[in-house]
Amino acid sequence: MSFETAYSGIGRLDRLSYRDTVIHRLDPRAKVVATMLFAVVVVSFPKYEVLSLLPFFLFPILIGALGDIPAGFIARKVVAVSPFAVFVGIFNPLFDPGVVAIAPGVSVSAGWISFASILVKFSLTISAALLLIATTSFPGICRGLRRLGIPALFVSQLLFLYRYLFVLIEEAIRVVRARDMRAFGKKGAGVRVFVRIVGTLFLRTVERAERIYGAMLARGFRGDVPSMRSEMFRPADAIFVLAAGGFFALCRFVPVPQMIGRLVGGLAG
Amino acid sequence: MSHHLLEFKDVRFRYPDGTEALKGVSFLITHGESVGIVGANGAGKSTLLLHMNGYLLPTSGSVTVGELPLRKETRPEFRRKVGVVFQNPDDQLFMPTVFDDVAFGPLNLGLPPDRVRERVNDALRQVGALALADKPPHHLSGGEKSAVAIATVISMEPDILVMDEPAASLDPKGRRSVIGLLNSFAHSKIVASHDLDLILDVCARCLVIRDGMIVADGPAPEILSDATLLAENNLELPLTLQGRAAREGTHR
Amino acid sequence: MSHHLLEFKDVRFRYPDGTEALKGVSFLITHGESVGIVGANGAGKSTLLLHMNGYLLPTSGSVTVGELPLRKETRPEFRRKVGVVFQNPDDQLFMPTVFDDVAFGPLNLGLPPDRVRERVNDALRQVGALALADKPPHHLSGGEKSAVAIATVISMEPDILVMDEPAASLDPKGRRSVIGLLNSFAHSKIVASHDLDLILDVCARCLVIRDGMIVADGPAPEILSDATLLAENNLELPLTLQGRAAREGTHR
Amino acid sequence: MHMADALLSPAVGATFWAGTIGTIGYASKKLKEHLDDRKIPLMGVLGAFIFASQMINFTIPGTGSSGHLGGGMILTVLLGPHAAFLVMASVLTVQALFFADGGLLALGCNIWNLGFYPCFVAYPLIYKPLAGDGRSPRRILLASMASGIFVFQAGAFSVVLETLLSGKTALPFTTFLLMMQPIHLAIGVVEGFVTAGMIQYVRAARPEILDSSASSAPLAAGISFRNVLIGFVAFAVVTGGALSWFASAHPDGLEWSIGKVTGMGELPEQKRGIPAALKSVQEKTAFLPGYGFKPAAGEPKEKKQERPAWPNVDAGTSLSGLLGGVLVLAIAFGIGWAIRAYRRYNRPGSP
Ligand SMILES: Nc1ncnc2c1ncn2[C@@H]1O[C@H](COP(=O)(O)OP(=O)(O)OP(=O)(O)O)[C@@H](O)[C@H]1O
Ligand SMILES: Nc1ncnc2c1ncn2[C@@H]1O[C@H](COP(=O)(O)OP(=O)(O)OP(=O)(O)O)[C@@H](O)[C@H]1O
Ligand SMILES: [Mg+2]
Ligand SMILES: [Mg+2]
Repeated sequence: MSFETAYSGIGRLDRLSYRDTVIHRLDPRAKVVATMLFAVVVVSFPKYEVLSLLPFFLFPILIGALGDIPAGFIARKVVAVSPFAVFVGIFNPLFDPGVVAIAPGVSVSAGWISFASILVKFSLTISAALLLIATTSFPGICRGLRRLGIPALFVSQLLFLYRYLFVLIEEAIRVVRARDMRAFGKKGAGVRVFVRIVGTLFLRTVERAERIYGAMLARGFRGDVPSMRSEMFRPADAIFVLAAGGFFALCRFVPVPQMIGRLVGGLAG
Repeated sequence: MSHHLLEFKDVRFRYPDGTEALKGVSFLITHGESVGIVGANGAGKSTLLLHMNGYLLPTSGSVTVGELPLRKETRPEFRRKVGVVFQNPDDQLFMPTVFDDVAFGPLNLGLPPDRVRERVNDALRQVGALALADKPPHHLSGGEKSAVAIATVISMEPDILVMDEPAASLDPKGRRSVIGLLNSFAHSKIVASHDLDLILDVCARCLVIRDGMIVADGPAPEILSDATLLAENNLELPLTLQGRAAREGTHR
Repeated sequence: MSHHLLEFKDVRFRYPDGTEALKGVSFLITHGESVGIVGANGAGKSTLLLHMNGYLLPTSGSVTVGELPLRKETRPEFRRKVGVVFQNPDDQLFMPTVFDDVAFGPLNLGLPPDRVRERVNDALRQVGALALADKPPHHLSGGEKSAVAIATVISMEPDILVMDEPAASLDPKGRRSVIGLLNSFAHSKIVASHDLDLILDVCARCLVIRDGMIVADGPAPEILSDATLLAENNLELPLTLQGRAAREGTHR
Repeated sequence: MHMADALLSPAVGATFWAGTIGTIGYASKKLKEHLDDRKIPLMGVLGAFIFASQMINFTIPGTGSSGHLGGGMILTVLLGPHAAFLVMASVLTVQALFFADGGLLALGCNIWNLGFYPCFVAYPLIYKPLAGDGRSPRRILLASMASGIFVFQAGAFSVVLETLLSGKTALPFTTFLLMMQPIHLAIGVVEGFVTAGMIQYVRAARPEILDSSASSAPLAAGISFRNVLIGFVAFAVVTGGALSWFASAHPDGLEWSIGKVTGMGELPEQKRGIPAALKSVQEKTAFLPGYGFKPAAGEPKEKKQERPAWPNVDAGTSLSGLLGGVLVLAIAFGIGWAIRAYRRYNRPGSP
């Protein structure tokens, strides 16, 4: 059942990506570039940096809010995929015991700080990636990639993959369902039966590909998957990229939280 | 006899993506009944059937067979009592030969080899496919595949047989033989289908489901001749009841 | 008008594995005819249809549309004249959005963008699916998928429309709307199906194929009311012709 | 074992992106030269198949835990290396977007780790020689096992390498390696077994599928790609060598350095002087590609001194920073909340 849950997650993301909001309407290229830039800038912070990363949360929050994407859904997905990063990061407190003062009288080991840094970076980059797909239809992203110079062949079959992802996953789910119904938790779910099932599924997939190829030929296919979409990169898209880039640069080179803290501290004192 | 009762009480089900596919479904099916389930595409028929052997668990409400409530732990027992045959036989036949496929369930039930053999032979005989035992499933015709898919479930000797769209893409003779097969199965049976003529041939009682709710429940001949009710549910009179003359007039 | 003629002359076809699926098929379909093709599972219907746009080439014999003989080199032109809609709309809709899918054919024909757009809109309007243009096919219901699959072929403005099992797994209303759609298409059309009632609603002429050979060819109402002929071919009278009373007597 | 953005430095991410994009370009070009049209839908649909097969869990004998198919090897055997690489790249792209496995920056690494080794190393150098003409079940099993094990070992090693080169973890090289490699040995064995099973299944049912894939990947394509291969192997050996030298030269590597640097007494000195100046320059340019390799390649000490702002500030500044951080977060979430509230207000009735 867990794979069905994972699957429903993709289905939901996919459905979100066909909404119509300010963010959804931006050119896919603009969003791809901004998200990539975001990841690079966030990751470029050194190992022990935590505070200066916090302003970056504004980016996913804005995208999520303007794109009308349920925050809880994204948060749950971020948590769901975190194990590897957490696994690697959790060793930092163990191997990095140096002590750092974070407030008068309060100190923690440096490892905890670098671990916190990994977690913050992880939340930022993963939520940004999820929001990219939640606010940009996959075909849109592919068109964006194509225009950014990724080879047509690669992009065409990426689109085929997307198109048949849902069809084949549902097929697989039906087969698993039929197996589990008669397996009674016994060896029915073992490797040998698995190989047979996957083998059968594979042959059905190949046969389906043959039928699809037939359908393509029937409509004049001669080796190139044509496209007539030619969205313009509008001023709004350029402004989006520039604003995002400016914001990232600002937060990268100016320690915003520290300044605000000092300012507020100054006002208070 | 109470062990053949199947009861749904206010069953609701929401798919993880938020789709509410069942919105409070209640009914009771008693021993030996044959019940048809009809409704538009997406009405919730398949979702309902998936609850019958615990593949899906209700979000709220309860499902019971006899005295056994459906819960995570009771699913294996549930599956022994309720056998479900899904729509596409290709999804169900995954073992190298027909024999292996029909033996898969009984073996997993932990039966001894000769009991398994017996069950397989009985099940295949019942669907008239004994001669196919050694063939690989992908070499069968559509009708043969359907028959074998039914045998894989019969071999577990369920008390209740549940089928989703049992005759799709069969030629009329194959369809007719599935109808014969269903009529020869003496226990309770539940059939979901768009083929209202098949329902009329096989089932005495009929539930109409719309948008996750049961909107009608009664004797099949009565329900399936109520043109207004059917039209409200994207259905129409069974073709055998329409007759040709009437159609000619309205549709040509 | 001769360019709408479709002629098969003693067509034989053998699959690479040795199965002889067509064993000498000949017929002539003239302009504006609507022809049903019926027969048992595995009789060769789909194989026959795959010859109509050159997906398969006859092992021997000839296929011609108008003056154009089907050969390896003439296939692109052939495909422009004959549009085939396959059985499973999921295999037919392979592009990421409905619009792209319907535009695929016209773009391959080399039409300029605004002509393409025009054709796509016309085709989608004709099947009543204009509102779906920007949706991905996997978000469509079964009936919507069937309609769009038909639009993908109509947008190429073929002279002859060929369909394999156009209404399978649709609910009765969806099936009825496919029938309406087919009846509104003015050119020649060829439909293979097990749904004999649909054939009777849509086609004036009917071919019966058995074991790779045409065993009957005539007016649909005549062929489809010949109970003996049908029974020999794993078929039976269309349900609307059977009527319920008759069935009750024989089968219950 | 997907690499994650948060563990990467921009330099390492960019390097693997470059390698991956280069290989995608190369594979596309090669494929176009003798492409059978039929393969375009086949590739896409097989990519979807990999996902579908991953939805099917199975019980690994003896352990009770469940595994699933990785798919790199089976694709390579069925499609040939160039097509298989593109399919794996697509699979991982979809995974990065829809499943958020790793993130965008790490995608380059992930495509490399899971796509490059099966397609361009294991297949030509291990699978083909061992499997021969592919008719002996025993040889197929051997070839699949060996390739499966190699592919996962190489992939796991790359993850370790990428993580350590990025310098975000304090895990010592050997410890990390000792954790990663054995786990992936088990995964590799299972993958090899499943791959062999599938190949035999396909061979029995539709032998022509295997034959056509073998013939449509002619050896002519292999010659130039062997050069590429040698380049990449050299790259891996050099970086790997440098790294293990670094690890052995400082057995307790990062712990030692961090313990030393974070000693409170030394902090004030570090704030001034050349190292501090260097460090500030480095920080400012840190997101530029190329910076990460310098310390890793030959100046491990520089790496240690890439001390961030944190330990350098005194507790008082730190407190105001913390306060500022909380405020910044509050503002960000407040803005998000306000936008949502505004939306809800303007669209009553909608959820
Ligand atoms: N795995 C799933 N995840 C989310 N929603 C689903 C899933 N399966 C079905 N649904 C939705 O649940 C509703 C009921 O679907 P179901 O398959 O039960 O209908 P059905 O009556 O069997 O239709 P059909 O006649 O087409 O087989 C539909 O709205 C469908 O889109
Ligand atoms: N790719 C193939 N290779 C070998 N034999 C095939 C292939 N496809 C079909 N056949 C065989 O050719 C014969 C005709 O098959 P075809 O699919 O044309 O039948 P059909 O009339 O369309 O059946 P159905 O009603 O089940 O769709 C059958 O015996 C079938 O097993
Ligand atoms: Mg259903
Ligand atoms: Mg057919």
